[in-house]
Amino acid sequence: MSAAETFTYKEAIARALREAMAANPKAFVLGQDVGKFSIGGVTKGLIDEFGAARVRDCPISESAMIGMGAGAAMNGYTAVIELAYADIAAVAFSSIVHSAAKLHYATNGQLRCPLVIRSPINRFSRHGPMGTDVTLSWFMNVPDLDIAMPASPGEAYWLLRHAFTRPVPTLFLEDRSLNPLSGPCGPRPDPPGRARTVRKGSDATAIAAGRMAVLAEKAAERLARSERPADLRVVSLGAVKPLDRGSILEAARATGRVLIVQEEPPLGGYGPAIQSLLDELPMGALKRQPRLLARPDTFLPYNREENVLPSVDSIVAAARELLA
Amino acid sequence: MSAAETFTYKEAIARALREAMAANPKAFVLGQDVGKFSIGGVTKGLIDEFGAARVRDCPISESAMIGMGAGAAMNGYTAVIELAYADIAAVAFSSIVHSAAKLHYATNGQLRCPLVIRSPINRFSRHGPMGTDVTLSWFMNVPDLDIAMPASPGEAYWLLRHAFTRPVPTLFLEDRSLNPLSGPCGPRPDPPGRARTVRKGSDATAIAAGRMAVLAEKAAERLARSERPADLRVVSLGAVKPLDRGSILEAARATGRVLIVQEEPPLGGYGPAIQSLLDELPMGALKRQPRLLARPDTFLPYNREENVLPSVDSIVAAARELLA
Amino acid sequence: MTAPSAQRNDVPPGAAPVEFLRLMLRTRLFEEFCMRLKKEGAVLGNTYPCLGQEALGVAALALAPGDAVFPSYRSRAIVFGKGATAEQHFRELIGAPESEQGGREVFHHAAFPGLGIMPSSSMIGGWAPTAAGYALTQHLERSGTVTVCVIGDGVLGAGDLHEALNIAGVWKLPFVLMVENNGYQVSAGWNQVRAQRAIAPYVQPYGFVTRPVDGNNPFDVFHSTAWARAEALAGRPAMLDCETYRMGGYSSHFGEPRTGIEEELAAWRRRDPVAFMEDWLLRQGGSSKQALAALRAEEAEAIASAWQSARREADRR
Amino acid sequence: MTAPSAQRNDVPPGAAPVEFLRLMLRTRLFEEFCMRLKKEGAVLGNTYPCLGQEALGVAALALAPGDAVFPSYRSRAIVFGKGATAEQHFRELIGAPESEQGGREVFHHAAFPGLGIMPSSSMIGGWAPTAAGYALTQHLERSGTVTVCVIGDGVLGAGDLHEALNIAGVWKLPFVLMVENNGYQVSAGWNQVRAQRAIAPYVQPYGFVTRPVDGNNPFDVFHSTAWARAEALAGRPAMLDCETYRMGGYSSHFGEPRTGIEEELAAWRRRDPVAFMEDWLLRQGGSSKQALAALRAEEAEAIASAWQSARREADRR
Ligand SMILES: Cc1ncc(C[n+]2csc(CCOP(=O)(O)OP(=O)(O)O)c2C)c(N)n1
Ligand SMILES: Cc1ncc(C[n+]2csc(CCOP(=O)(O)OP(=O)(O)O)c2C)c(N)n1
Ligand SMILES: [Mg+2]
Ligand SMILES: [Mg+2]
Repeated sequence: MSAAETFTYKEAIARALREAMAANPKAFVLGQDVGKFSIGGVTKGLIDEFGAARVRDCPISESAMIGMGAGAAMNGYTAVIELAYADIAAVAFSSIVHSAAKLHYATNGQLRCPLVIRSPINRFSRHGPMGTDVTLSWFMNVPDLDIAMPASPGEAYWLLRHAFTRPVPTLFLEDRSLNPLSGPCGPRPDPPGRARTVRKGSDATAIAAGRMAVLAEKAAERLARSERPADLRVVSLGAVKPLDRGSILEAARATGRVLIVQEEPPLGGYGPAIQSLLDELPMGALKRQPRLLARPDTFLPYNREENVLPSVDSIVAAARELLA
Repeated sequence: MSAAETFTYKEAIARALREAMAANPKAFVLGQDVGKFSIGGVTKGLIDEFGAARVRDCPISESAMIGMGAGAAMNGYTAVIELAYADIAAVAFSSIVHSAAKLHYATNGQLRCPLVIRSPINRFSRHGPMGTDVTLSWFMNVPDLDIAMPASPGEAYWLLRHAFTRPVPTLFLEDRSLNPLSGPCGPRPDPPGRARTVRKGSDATAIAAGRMAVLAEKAAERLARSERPADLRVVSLGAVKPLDRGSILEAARATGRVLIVQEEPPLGGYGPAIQSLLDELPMGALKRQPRLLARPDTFLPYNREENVLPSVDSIVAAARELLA
Repeated sequence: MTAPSAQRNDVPPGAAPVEFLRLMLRTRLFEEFCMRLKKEGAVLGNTYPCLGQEALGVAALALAPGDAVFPSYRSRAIVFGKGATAEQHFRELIGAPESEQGGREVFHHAAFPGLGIMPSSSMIGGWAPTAAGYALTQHLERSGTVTVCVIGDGVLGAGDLHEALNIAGVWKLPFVLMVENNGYQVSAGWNQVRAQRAIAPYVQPYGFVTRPVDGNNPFDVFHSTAWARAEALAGRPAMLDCETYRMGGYSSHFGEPRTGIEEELAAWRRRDPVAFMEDWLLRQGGSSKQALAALRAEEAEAIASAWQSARREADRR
Repeated sequence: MTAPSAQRNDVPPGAAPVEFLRLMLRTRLFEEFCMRLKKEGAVLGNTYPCLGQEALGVAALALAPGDAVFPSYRSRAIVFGKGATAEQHFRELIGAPESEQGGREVFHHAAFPGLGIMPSSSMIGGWAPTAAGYALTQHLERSGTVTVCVIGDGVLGAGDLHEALNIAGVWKLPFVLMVENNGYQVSAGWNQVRAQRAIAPYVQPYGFVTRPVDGNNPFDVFHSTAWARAEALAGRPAMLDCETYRMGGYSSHFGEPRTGIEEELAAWRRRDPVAFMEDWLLRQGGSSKQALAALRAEEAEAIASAWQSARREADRR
């Protein structure tokens, strides 16, 4: 893969998956409609290349599918489970948290569990309160569960490759609304899972993951071009867990002002976790209290979810307040 | 119930449940071993008083049990589901979040869902990483889901009574290790769900829920009696959701220093949520950044979980740091 | 235990076959109308057409007003049968704030409690426990009413279904499980997701009486539902295994996921329930081509104007 | 499809009946030892005695070393049968940092992967999917080995079990489900939690072959396991419905939850598998009272010294 070559977000995920399966004969895919008819398109062609034994269409049994992934891990296999959409992780919550995430810990490291749970965020698909949410905060405080929420093809590619190397499962929150995004995958980040400064800036730092990082970058550009130009640094987490404490603290110290943007309500997720982290800074290290821009404490409606979600406008406004 | 009369924590829960069922003929109990053999003791006698139709022993089907509670709510009933222990909410996560919590919202208020999920925290029962945890943070960012985590007989009694009046479900995280605690139930708090100042103090405020609030009070007493006496205010949340923002901000302003104590890891739960809330205070309103004392980002072991949990000692030490 | 093979094709006393056709036609025309709207971009929401499965809606005509129905997302016919109107549906599809769900929930999960139409769930299987819970309250009240839970055959894979059926069986709830057994789960044929096509063998051990139903025959659907209702009220939860076929796509937001279905599709087209009912009315119902054409025009007109007024209402904002 | 009734009482070729007794005795004495330790406060952990169910452990003797077992929390016998020692168990019970689980997991979920003993789960039903996943890898590797998933009969209520069985059946995995069918779920008799006592009817539709087993007869357990293993390897997932009885309490941390069991308990005591095996060895095995007493003393001694050395190891810290 040449550094110049560009991919869409979706192509990057598909490529990482394909390459991981080619590299590891013990990697396999479970999901509904992941075979001949690749419903999300990410698994397209995998069944032809790797065969029906390693690309398996399943009944509507996500709890068992993820539990089976944990059981397969006990014999050295890596299962990639594709959920129809992120909200569905709810029916497999026990398998994710108890069966998969606790395996390495409870067996005192005797068994590893490099499981990959692809949970596509379905926002803007008009699937209503049970079919369009982000669901990251359900898992934010679960130890030994990596969470990836890529904002670019490069983040998606490298975080997915990285997931196959871990002793613990990864919840991979890809965002279908970002599928058309295009860019290079770039070199392997070192360390893998490091937060990415997508835009330099010295007045304040915006920290976000996934689609919110994309909007934050747009907001930063608009601020830079505005009459009263401001210079917003943008940090894209990519890996939400483990949280890259170092990069966050560094950006916070450097700019003295921090805005965190997330699509979920404000009582959980990476937002409050980062505010909690920033409270570890010495008194006066920040010029202002960190600010969290989140959606109100409500579910996502079928119609007009955009009305309750952060937007480029609301990010710009929040940044202005923070800079005032 | 005379204000003087005292009850144990467990008696207070049992009494609230009994009175609620007596007051509401459409209230009923689902659980395993809740009938003749009342495994936790809380439901003892209910089957004799209200009959087997309203106190129903169930198969090991928590997801269905809670889903059934939501369905019963659609016809005006209030189900009280007793889980064997809090960790088991994982197998019913979808029923709790999708079927129960979203019912009132998704039907635009056409249907109410006053469901009570009794989730006893089993810590110190030697049931290991899947059988002794607190599990509050799984639900902290779920809208329209009340969370109660009582620290005293009074909190337990009134919060349980309150749950029956709500249009949304309540996750009732009672703590079995507090069962022997004894005290009066006192008058109905107004508004219900208000945080409780269990100890006055002006140097700093400790905020916690459940067992951690009990430990915080002990720590405050020890600090008061120490050579370098300090005056720690202790706020017991009782109701973690909806969060009593007013009482928290008031105590924070009054003392200028805030210590939050929770048993779960530091990346979720009420701790970071309260730190996030405190960031809304104007610059300088606090003398120090809020401090979160939480267990490390790990699961609870079968043996010696006390080693990773906050203790009176560690609360005292954290308070000292905060006061330094 | 399976039902005695009862008469399945005679006209049920008190039922008007022309109303069977009206319900099926309304459903057919509504689904086609919604597909057009989606194609034209006139609506953003997705629909899950029940083309070919319209006869299942006749079950509603064998129910009492107090009976509750928990539909699947492909149960338009039974929802119409319980009394929801095309205009109500369009308002939900548009997501109007004035709609019963206030634009918060997808239209195929819309609840109309006053009509006994209860919410479904986006979590496949999730509405089986809620339906069983509703049936429990009917049982506690000895209300003489039943709950009908409608599921697709893909739901057999979901643990929630089994948990709910086991409890409904042990507690002998007034619960009727109606399976839209169309043999597919999106792209997967039934044999990729379960060991046998029939659902009855899975459900009988839970203590259910079961009956195989020709899901494309409105008479069989009507009689079987009446039977199931009586059984359920007598303390024998019942299950109707309705064999049918999805004559249209899986949903309005992507194309046909099934492959190699040309022959079976053609075979099932010959069993189109709407055509069957029209044919029956002509041959045995004493109806005429003109009358049927008029009925069709009437329903088409009603749907078109329902859309217009729902649209107007929304535009007023 | 059910198994042909095979011989169930003859001595299996290559098996030494005295080893059946040794395994059962070891289990019985270990369970009693643990109950004493708990009573005396010598350990904090709880145990879930399998008193009366010891014959089920003989299944391990019909398995190959490469076969994996996912035990229930009441499967001490099969875990011993797979080669875990009393000392290993005591170290887990104490929660010693030197133990394989490092004191992190309860002893009845301890994993000894090298012995083919895989972790159970505190979530009832949770280990059925993990076991099926392990069986999938054996299937992919054509390893010629099987996975045995052991569950109590109360697990029938858990959705995870049904999801896992349906998949194992469709994919024809080398999977053996062994049910410790003791008729109770803590205080609830089987008829409070399911419509019928037998588990086979629930499992057959998933594509499993099934066989009723006298769970108190070690010969039947051995033969049935050998049969199930062969079936599973031939692409027919198998289920053994082992009828047995819990002759002791539910767990060491609270008293007997069952009421009115005096008569059935007495009846089952007459079928005590340990007594049965001792009797068999005396009558048909050419053994002597002295030999059996010596065996019992040997096992008792071994357990006592295992406890001593585990205790000493812990005290050294
Ligand atoms: C728990 C869960 N898993 C997956 C999905 C995605 N999904 C929606 S419908 C469906 C297929 C359902 O098939 P079936 O029940 O046969 O209904 P049909 O479309 O044939 O009418 C799937 C997999 C979901 N909504 N919920
Ligand atoms: C999901 C879940 N629900 C409830 C429990 C509490 N619990 C532990 S064991 C048990 C009974 C199991 O009965 P059975 O499977 O028959 O095993 P037995 O005790 O009879 O050997 C229950 C209800 C649990 N551990 N997990
Ligand atoms: Mg189908
Ligand atoms: Mg049992």
